[in-house]
Amino acid sequence: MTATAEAPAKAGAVPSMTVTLKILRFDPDGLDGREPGSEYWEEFTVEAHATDRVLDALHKIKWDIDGTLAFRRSCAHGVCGSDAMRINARNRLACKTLLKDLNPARPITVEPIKGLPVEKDLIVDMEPFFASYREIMPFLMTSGPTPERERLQSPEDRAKFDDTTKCILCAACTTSCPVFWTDGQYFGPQAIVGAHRFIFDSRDEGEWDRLEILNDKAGVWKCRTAFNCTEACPRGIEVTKAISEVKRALTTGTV
Amino acid sequence: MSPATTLYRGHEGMWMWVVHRTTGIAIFFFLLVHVLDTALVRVSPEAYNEVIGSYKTPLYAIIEAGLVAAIALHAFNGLRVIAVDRSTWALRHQRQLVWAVWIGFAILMLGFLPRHLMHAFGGA
Amino acid sequence: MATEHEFDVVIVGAGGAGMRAALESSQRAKTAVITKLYPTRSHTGAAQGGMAAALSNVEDDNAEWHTFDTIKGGDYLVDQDAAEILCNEAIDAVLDLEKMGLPFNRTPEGKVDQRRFGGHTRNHGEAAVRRACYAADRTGHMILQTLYQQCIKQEVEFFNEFYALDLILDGDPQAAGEDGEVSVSGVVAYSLASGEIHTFRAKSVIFATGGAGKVFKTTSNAHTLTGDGMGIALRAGIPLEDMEFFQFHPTGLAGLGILLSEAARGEGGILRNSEGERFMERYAPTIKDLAPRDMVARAMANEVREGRGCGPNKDYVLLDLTHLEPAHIDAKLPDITEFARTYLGVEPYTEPVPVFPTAHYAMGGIPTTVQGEVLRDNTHVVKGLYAAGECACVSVHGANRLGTNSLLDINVFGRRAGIAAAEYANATDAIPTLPADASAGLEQTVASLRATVRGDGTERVAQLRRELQETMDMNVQVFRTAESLAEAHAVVKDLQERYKNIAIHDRGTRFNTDLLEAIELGFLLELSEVVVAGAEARKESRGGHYREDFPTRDDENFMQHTMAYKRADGTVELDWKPVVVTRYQPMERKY
Amino acid sequence: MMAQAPDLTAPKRPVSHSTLGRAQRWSWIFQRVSGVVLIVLIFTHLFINLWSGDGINQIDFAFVAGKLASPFWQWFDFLMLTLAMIHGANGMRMVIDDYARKPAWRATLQWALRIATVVIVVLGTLVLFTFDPCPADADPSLLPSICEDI
Ligand SMILES: Cc1cc2nc3c(=O)[nH]c(=O)nc-3n(C[C@H](O)[C@H](O)[C@H](O)COP(=O)(O)OP(=O)(O)OC[C@H]3O[C@@H](n4cnc5c(N)ncnc54)[C@H](O)[C@@H]3O)c2cc1C
Ligand code: HEM
Ligand code: SF4
Ligand code: F3S
Ligand code: FES
Repeated sequence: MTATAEAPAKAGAVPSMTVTLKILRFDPDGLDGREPGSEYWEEFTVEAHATDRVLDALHKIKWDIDGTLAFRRSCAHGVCGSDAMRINARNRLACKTLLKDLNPARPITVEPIKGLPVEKDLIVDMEPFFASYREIMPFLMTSGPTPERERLQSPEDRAKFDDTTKCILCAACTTSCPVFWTDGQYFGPQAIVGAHRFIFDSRDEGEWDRLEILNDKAGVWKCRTAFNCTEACPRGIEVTKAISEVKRALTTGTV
Repeated sequence: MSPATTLYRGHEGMWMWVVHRTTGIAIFFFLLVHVLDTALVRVSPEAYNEVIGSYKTPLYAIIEAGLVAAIALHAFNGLRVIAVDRSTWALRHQRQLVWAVWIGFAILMLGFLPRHLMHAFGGA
Repeated sequence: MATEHEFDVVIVGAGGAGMRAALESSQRAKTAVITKLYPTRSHTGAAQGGMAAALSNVEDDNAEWHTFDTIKGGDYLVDQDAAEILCNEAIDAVLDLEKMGLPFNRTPEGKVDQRRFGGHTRNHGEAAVRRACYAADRTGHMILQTLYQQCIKQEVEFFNEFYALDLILDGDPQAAGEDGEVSVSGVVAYSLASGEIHTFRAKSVIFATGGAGKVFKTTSNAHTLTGDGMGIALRAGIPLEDMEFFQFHPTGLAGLGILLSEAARGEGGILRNSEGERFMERYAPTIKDLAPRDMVARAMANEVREGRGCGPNKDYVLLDLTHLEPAHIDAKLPDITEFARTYLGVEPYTEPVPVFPTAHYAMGGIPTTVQGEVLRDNTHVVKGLYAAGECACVSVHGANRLGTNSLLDINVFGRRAGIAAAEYANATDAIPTLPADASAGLEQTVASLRATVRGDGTERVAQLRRELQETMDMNVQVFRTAESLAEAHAVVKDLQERYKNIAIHDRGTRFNTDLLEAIELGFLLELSEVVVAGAEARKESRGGHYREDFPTRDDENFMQHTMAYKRADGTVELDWKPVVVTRYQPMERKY
Repeated sequence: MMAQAPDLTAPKRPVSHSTLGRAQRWSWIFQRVSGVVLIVLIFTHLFINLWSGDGINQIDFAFVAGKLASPFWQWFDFLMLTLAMIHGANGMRMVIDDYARKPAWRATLQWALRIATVVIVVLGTLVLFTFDPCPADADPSLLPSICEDI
């Protein structure tokens, strides 16, 4: 259980309130007389503090009301990338979204992220997402003998790809992208972020191998600058900027 | 049957993408028709004038205004998209640029519409 | 009935330790990694501050000073041979990661930058030294990502969202005695997606399942850190070492437990009480706020107890960063300041942040040799069984781990375990068949799972867990007494009874996270008992274990490791194991 | 010891040529370049046809023929026609790629698009360049003023 469920630091000041969560459920097993694979909305009402997160509310439901509710979570503070979901019709991490920042007067809608096959309730199959990530060869590629000490890199060169090193592979960006929803063939913004992290690393020599992959049909040209990805990223990564930089590298032929 | 899911609440960028796509498609189909009707000039002046004449109705004038609007939106947003991909400043201010697109669009339409509607409805 | 797999090496856990081991072992032998989380969700990714190594990139430093600090920081309960290995291999461990592509922060010359951290000093305690290699406050994230990326490169075979339930041994570790032999045969796992049982037969098995912070209520640990690996080992008859030593990190966000790295103090942050006093000056005059964690945590708890706490309930102290340049904060501590903003609504540029100790790290765990081989008593190993990372206890951390030494531990001993396991596997002829009694055991596992799911119990998992965590926070935290421990012991025992009558709501087979939480609670309950039993028996104060009724260290009687065994009748029995001392004689720990 | 470390200022590997050859990239660049040119062309076109003079009412055979009699407008319209059609068709190709999931259906649509585009461009071009502003058998009142000189 999370400690937040109990009085947090500014205890006295935090009013408790009643919130309703409207959750899109998916039952693969067909329990309680449902068809296997049925999908339905279900509402739950819980008592919560304004400083609680959506994850706390989901836990209250799971722990005290309905144990069958399934969702992924681990770190509970926005660093592991487990709990991206659609909250009030926008991709966010449940553990980083405070109830007070949502309008508690209306039910809070919670749905699985869009564009990946749903497996149960808020759990989707992440395999296609990770497959795209693997596709762009997300590992340092170098040639020549390995140096004895570290490879040198100036702080300026290090700064060039700092933003994209923050990615926690939560898939909030990719599954918010309207182009990704359409045919599901687009690698999606995360794969480009993952590639950017290496393309602009001065130590790496595989940038053109990766650019080659992103130059493909499912690659970077599919991006229509909708900016949903940037707005959804819980790590504040300027995803569209990274995509633009990759496009620029491909059009100018220089990194 | 699966229940309705919510509509993703994207910001300006997503909606401008929708606008760009719909206007682009609309213009494309208009263009097909437009080339065909213009091709009638090759058939005979009478044929062309007859078709064009039938276009000179208020309804068609409104469609025409819509077309101009679509082109204007598509064009201005096209410039925004180009700018966003070229400059980091534009990328970071893309939301403001959306407003710039709409303001430019409004100015253009304010200039064009009265005159066009005058032409269309003002007789002659 | 169960899907069967064959591998040379099976690694349980894909955190830093598991993946570091996998990189070595997959180069040498056919390796599988089973993990209950996608690898990048492992809690190594939450580590913030840094990884220690005497690189001397910015200040004069050497591995011997690092070794001394580690031993002294661990209040002399450290096995000194292991600490020497840790600190000597640290430099290569960091350089290896850099070569794998880890984006460390850089010095102006382009070298790996280093920062100060608690308990790390120059020349045996003269002054704080810059030893922690870091990447902003995301060092663990970068390590986890880099290792995962290398695993992709090497095409390591992962079984994601596979939950290890049981270890299959050939022989009984508690009955084998001096001459008997116990060896590993494999692992039983449960696939979350399908609800199927899989058995993995293997020549070697490495446990790298991480910590057990969820024993406590206020913790920096993830919901998933439920000590499964330790629990499985304990049930299989393997002892657990030094479990009463749990680290409480001084700076958890008050009320929440989310960690604010010690790097905040390494970069100049100051702890203040309600009077605005920099109280650490009184407790550790030389290195003040950068004293080892157990001392700072106790000092904080003491300030609160003596009425100098802050806030409406006077129950926390303040971490003051307001004198630091915002640009400096953004460059060095971006994430943790963001946590303060998001979760407490506090702006660290201008306001001090409410903090209080949070349960953070298990110093104890599955006892191993420096090769990562798991011990079944003080001297004998279980053949083919290895452990590394937070779930293991090589005893490099002793009674208190120094900050940044754990990321180091998972890399150094993860690597060693990976190599040793693969070499053992390669020297072993055939993949073992399951011993005769294993299939009975397996059926029992499956049957008990089924029974739990179908059963008609009445106790709620969440309720039992809540009660457990509350009693642990109340009675077994920074300050402990015979009474508080007795109270905790009674509650844990009672909860174990009630656990037999739990209810599982979810009767489905796919992603039955309800069932999973019940299994995890089972481990938490067993581990709590071991923690409490060890704490009761250790009538002294040392490192992270502080007994108010025995406030001093007692080298005469307790300069030895606790070894806790779970006997067949379900009782926990304690034994002792000598500490390895090479060159550092115990001294009083002053900073 | 540092001898093997790479030189920080050393350039990265040169461009591989196959990368520069991919169609997706050219298509993307083309959309942008043609878009900018089209702005000039289309707005001029709209200005002349719908704004100046009598606006929509002035458009008849005489008006069109008058314009197309001049090679400048012939080439202007030709450029506008081809650019707009290729730009539009290329855009439509992307739209179809996005929404038509079944391969057969997708292929059908793409072929329909290609054929339509070619037909329209060829037809338009033929009209533009084989056009006679003063057809002999036509009613002279419908013809542009330039025909009076003949
Ligand atoms: C907030 C925080 C900050 C920290 N900061 C630092 C720091 O700055 N410096 C430092 O040195 N240390 C730090 N630490 C400590 C350090 O991060 C951890 O001790 C270390 O990362 C543990 O790594 P691990 O590989 O042993 O376990 P983890 O990374 O926790 O991985 C455990 C793995 O085991 C798997 N697993 C668990 N149970 C099962 C099961 N039953 N079946 C299958 N798989 C299972 C999980 O899926 C996971 O992959 C920090 C810790 C925390 C919590
Ligand atoms: C007037 C000047 C025009 C400009 C500046 C312009 C600009 C652009 C740009 C930049 C794009 C690419 C968008 C992206 O990659 O995200 C685009 C796409 C498109 N354009 Fe245009 N365009 C213009 C005129 C036209 C015309 C006349 C047509 C129709 C024939 C048209 C149809 C389309 C279509 C269908 C798309 C694809 C939309 C999509 O994929 O979402 N455009 N335009
Ligand atoms: S870029 Fe951001 S949104 Fe996308 S996966 Fe990474 S962290 Fe998540
Ligand atoms: S939302 Fe999609 S279209 Fe591009 S800017 Fe982001 S990837
Ligand atoms: S639970 Fe880890 S990101 Fe939300």
